[in-house]
Amino acid sequence: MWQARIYVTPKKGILDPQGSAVSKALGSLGFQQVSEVRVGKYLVVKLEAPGREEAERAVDQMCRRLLANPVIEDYTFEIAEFLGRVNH
Amino acid sequence: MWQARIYVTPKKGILDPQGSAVSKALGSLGFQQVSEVRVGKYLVVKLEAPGREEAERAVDQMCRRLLANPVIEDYTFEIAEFLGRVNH
Amino acid sequence: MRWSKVGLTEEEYKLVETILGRSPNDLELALYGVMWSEHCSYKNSRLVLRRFPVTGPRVVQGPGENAGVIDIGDGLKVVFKMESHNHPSAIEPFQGAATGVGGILRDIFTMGARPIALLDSLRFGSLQSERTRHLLGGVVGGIAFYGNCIGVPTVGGEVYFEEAYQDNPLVNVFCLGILEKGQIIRGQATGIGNPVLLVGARTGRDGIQGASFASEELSEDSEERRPAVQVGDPFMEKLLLEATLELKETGLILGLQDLGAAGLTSAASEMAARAKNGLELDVLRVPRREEGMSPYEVMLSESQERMLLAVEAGKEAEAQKIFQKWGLEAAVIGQVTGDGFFRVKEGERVVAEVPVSSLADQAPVYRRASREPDYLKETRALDLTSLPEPTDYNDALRKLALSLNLVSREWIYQQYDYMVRTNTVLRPGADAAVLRLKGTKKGIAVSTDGNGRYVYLDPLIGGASAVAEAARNVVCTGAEPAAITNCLNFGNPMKPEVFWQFEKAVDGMSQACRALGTPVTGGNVSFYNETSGQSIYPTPVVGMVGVLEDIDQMVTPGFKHPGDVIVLLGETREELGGSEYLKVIHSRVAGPPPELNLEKEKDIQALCLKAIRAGLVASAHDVSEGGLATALLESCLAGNLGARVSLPGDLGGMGASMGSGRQEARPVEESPTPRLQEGQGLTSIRRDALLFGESQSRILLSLRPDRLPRLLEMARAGGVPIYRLGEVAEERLLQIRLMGENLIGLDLSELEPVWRIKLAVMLGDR
Amino acid sequence: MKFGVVVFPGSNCDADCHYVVGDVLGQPVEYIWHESQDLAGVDSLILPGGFSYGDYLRTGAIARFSPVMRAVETFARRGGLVLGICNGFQILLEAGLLPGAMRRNESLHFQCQDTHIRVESVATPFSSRTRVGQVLKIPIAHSDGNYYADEGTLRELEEGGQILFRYCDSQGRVTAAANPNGSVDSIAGITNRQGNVLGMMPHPERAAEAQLGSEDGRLIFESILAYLAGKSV
Ligand SMILES: Nc1ncnc2c1ncn2[C@@H]1O[C@H](COP(=O)(O)OP(=O)(O)O)[C@@H](O)[C@H]1O
Ligand SMILES: [Mg+2]
Repeated sequence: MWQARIYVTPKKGILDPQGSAVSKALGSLGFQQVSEVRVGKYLVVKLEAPGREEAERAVDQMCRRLLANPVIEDYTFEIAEFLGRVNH
Repeated sequence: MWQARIYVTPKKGILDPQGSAVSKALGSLGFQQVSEVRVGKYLVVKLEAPGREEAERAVDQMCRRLLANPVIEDYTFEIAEFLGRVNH
Repeated sequence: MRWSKVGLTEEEYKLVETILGRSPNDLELALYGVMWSEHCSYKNSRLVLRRFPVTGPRVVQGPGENAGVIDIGDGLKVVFKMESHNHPSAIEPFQGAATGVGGILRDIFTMGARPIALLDSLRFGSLQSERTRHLLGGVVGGIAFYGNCIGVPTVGGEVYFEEAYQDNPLVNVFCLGILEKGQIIRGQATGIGNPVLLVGARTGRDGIQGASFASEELSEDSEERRPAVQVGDPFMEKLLLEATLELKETGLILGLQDLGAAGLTSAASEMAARAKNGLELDVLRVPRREEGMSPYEVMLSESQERMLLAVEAGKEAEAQKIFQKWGLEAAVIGQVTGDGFFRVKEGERVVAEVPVSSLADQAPVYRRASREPDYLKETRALDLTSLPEPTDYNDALRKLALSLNLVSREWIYQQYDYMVRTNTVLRPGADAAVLRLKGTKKGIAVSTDGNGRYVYLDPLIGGASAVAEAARNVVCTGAEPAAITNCLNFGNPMKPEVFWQFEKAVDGMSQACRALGTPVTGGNVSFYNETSGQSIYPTPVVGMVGVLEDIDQMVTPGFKHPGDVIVLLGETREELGGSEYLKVIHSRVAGPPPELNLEKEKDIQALCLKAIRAGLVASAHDVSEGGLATALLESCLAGNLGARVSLPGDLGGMGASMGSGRQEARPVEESPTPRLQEGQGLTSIRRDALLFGESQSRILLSLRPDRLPRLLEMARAGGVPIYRLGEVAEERLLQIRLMGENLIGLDLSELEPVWRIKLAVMLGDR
Repeated sequence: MKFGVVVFPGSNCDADCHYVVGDVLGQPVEYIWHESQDLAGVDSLILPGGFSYGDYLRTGAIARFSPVMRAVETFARRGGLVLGICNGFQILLEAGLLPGAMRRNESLHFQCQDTHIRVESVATPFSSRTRVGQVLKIPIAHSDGNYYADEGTLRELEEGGQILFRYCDSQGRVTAAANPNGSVDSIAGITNRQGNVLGMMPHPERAAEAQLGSEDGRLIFESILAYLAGKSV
C-alpha cells in the first residue's frame, strides 16, 4: 500500500483570488509580516501498487487527467510506503 | 524571509465528501487501485520574521485563527528560510 | 448516576424500569435518553403547543408528520416546515447552517414534495465583535453552499442583530415544497413483514448525542464534549431528492422518514409508532463509513443525508434499482414486525428490545412552573416625556436607515441562488417572496417574521405581532395568508420566567392565528438558547404561506410612477416602545411594544387584498421596524424614485369617513382634518412617534390618482382609516413636511449606495 | 429541430432549460442522461447549470468524464450546436472543447445577481438575433466564474471573433466595476473557433420571460432556432 501526498497549486503568474483574500485577511488580523499567500489543494491518496515506480506512474496519471487543471494549476507529489494500518 | 508550507486536512472521522467524490471518479477513470482519498488545503505563505522560532509561532497563530477550522480540520506546517528571490 | 449520563432524571429512569419491568441495558438506556430528550419528545412544550389552532379548510396534514401540508386547489398541495439549527451553528457556523438546510429539505421531500423555496431567519449579536462576523459569514456561507448546490432557491428570510444573541445565534430555516399529483407520503412503517431500507450516506460517528446536545445550555465545556461535527454533502442530498421523487412515481413507497436528531433510533421508532407496529433491525447491515462502530454508535449517529424507507416485501430490488441509477446505496436493514417492540440486533444477538410506543409516544410531559419575569416592571416603565425629540430629523432618519437592522440585506442574499428553478417572481428585498407555479395562474407568497425585542417586552403581543406581520407581508404582495409553521426559540424552560415567556408567546400566536384564519401546520421548539445563564430574547419565528390566485395581480413594495398618490392604511399611535428608533437613537430597549388589535389587523389586510385584486394598487409595503419614515424610504429605494410627503399634525388628512374623490385635488395642508370615525384623534402625537413609531396594522400604498376614489370607498366600507400622505416623485429625494415645516429632505442617490453595501463594509468585503 | 438537455448528477438548471425550450419556445426537447451516448435526432445540445458531481475538486472536473461527454465531443466536432451555461461552460472548459479555465470569483462568494452583457459578435449561430453592442440583461449565479486564459489564447479568441459576450454596465460600457467576478477582459461568454460551441456564465434561461424581469436571454435561444431553421432548408 502506498500513500501519495499531492500538492496542487495555482500556476505562477496567475492571479489567485483565494490567496489574495487570505493574505488580506491575515493582514487585517494583525499579521502584517505576511507578504504573499498562495492557496492550493492538498490530497492524500492511498493506493495499491506493486512497487514505487508503478505507484508514481499511476499518481502522475491521476494528476494529469483529473486532479490538476494544467491551464491554471501545477502539481507535485511525494510517495511513501504506507505502513499505518498494516493488516488493512 | 520565511516560507511556510501549510497542510490543512479534514479531521479523522469527519465526512469528506470531496474525498469520496474524487475517489469514486478515479475509480471510474480506471484507477481501481485507489482505496481512499482525502482532500485538504495547501497554502504557501511568505512572511518576515527575525528568526525561525518567531516565524513558527506566527504561522501557528495564523492557522489557529484563520487558515484551519479547528472544529473539523487539522493542520501541520513546515517552515524554511526563503532564498528563492533574495533581492525581493 | 446512570440516568444523568443520558440526560434523564431519576424519576424518568424509574419510569423506564416500570415500562420494561427490569433495568434497561446501556444501549436501551441510551435510546430512552435521546428519545426522551427535549429535542425529540417535546416534553416541556407539548402541552403548551396544544393551544395552537391546527385545523382549517385547507389543512391536509397538521403537526406530527415531517412537514405540514395544505391544499391550494388546482390539485396542488403545498408542503412546508421550519427548523432551527442554533446549537450546531454556534459551534461550527458553516456546517451547522448547511446541515440545517439539508435537514429541512429532507423533511419536505420525504413527504413526496419537490422543494421549491428556502428562507432563512437569522439572529446574531453585535457585528462589532469578530466572533459575530465569523458566525455571520459562516452561517450565510453554509446556507449558500447547501441550498445553491442542491438547486433550491433561497428566496427570503430575515436577520436581526441584537446583543441578546451574542453567544447564541439563531439559525432557523424554512422550506416549502410542491406536490403536483399523487398523495403525500407519510413516515410510517406499515405492513408486518415489510422490509425497511436505509438509503443514502454511510453511517459514521457524526453528531453522536446531538439531540441531547441541543437540549442543554451551551457552556464552556460544550466545546469539549461536542459531538463530531456533521458535515453536509448537498450533492448526496440532491441525488436522494431526485431518486425519492422518481421512486414516488412508482408507488412503491409505503413510508419514508428522514434521519435527523437521534438518527436511526428516532427515525425507526417513530416510523413504527405512527403505524402502531414493531420494528426490528440489525446494526451489522447498516453501511458504515468507519470501522469498529458499536451498536450504540450506529443507533445514535447523526450522519446526514440518510433516509429510512419501508416498501412492500418483494419490492426491495425494484426500489434499489432506482437508487442505484442515482448512484445511491440502499440497504435492507430490518423489517416491520407485529409485536410492538423496537428490537435492535447485532447479527443474531439482540442488543436492545423495548416497546416502540414507550420510546416515541410515552415520554413524560411536564407543565413547568411559570412566572412573570421581574425585568418587565422596569421595561414597562418607559416615560416618553423624558426622551428628547431629535433636533435633526434628517439625521435621525439617516442613522436609522443605516442601522444594521434596517440596511439592505443584499450582501446576504446575493450569496444565495434565489432564481434557480425560474419561479421567483418576487425576489429577496421585498416584504415577502413570491413564487409562480408553472402551468397555473397561481403563486405562493412566503415570509418569515419574528421581532424578539417585542416578545421580550411583552410575549403575548410580541407573539401575536409575529403572526400579524408575517400575514401582512404576504398580503402586501396580493396573496391571501393560508397557514403558518414556526420555530420557537427560547431559553431554559426550567426557569419559570422563560416558561412564562414561552406560554404567553404561544398564546399570542394562537390568538393571531385564529383571528387571521392561518392554522399552524407544524414547527419546531428550540429551548436552552442561553449562554452562561443569560437567555436570548424569546424569539418565536413565524413562517407564513400565502396564496395568490392570480399571479398577474402581484404587487411589490417599490413606488412605480411619479405622480402616484401615497396613502397609509391604519392608525398611527404614540408608540415608541421596543422600536428600532428607541434603540438606535436613544439606546433604550424598553416600553411596551406597539399594541395589536387583531380585528383591525384583519380589516386592514382584507382591504389591502381587496384593493390589490381590484387592480387599484401600484405598490404596497407594510410599515414595520423603523416606522412610517423608514417604510417611505424603502418604497422609494425599491422603486428608484422619490416622494413628497406632507403630514398634517394629526395625520387626519383624509379620514375614510370623508372619502370623496374631490379631496385629492387639494393640497393636503388645506384639507380639513376630521377626526377618525372612532373619534380618537392623534393631534398630540409626538413627531418622532409619528415618523418612527412602529404602530402595528399599517400598510403604505401608492396608486394612480384617478383610482383613489374607489379605494376610499372600499376603505369606508371596510371601516379602515386611510390617510393621504403625498405623492411619488421623479427626483430621488425623500421630503417629509409636517404642518408646513420641512422635517426631512434626504438625498436618496447619496444614501442608497451606502445603505446597500453597509453589511459588506462591516464584514470587510468592501 | 430537437433540443437535448444533458442531465449530470447534480445538474440543477436542467428543468429550467427544458422549460424554456419546450414551454416558452414550444420546441421539441428531451433530457439526455449522463450515461447515454446516443444523441440521435438531437439538433442542438444544452449543458445546463448546476453542481455536477457537487463541483467537488473543481467545477466540471468530474462531469467531463461522463460517458455522454464523448458523444458531446463527436457531436461538436461534426458541427452540432452546443450551449454550455454556467456549470455547462465549466464542463466544456474542463473537457477542452473551449479554451481557458475558471477560477473562484474575486469576491470568493457565490454571486447571484442581474448582470449586463454586451454582444461582441453576431456572426455566430447563438447571436444572429442580436446586434453588435446590444446590451442584454441576464443574471449570473456562480462562485467560480472568474474566467482565465493566457495571453496567447486571449489573442486567438479576440482575432477569431470568439469572444461573444463581455460584462458591461447598463449603458454597454465595459468597466472594472461592471465585471462581477474578475474574469480576464470581462469575458462572459466565448465560442470555439468554429463557432458552434458556446460557453457562457450568465443564465439565458432565467431571462426568457417578462415575468422574471428580462426577456433578453430568449434572443440566444431564438438565434439557435433561426440557425437550425436556416440549416434545415
Ligand atoms: N437572512 C436572509 N436571507 C435572505 N433574505 C433575507 C434575509 N434577511 C432579509 N432578507 C430579505 O431582505 C428583505 C428585508 O428583510 P426585512 O427587513 O426583515 O423585511 P420585513 O421587515 O419586511 O420583514 C426581505 O425581502 C427578506 O426576504
Ligand atoms: Mg415586512
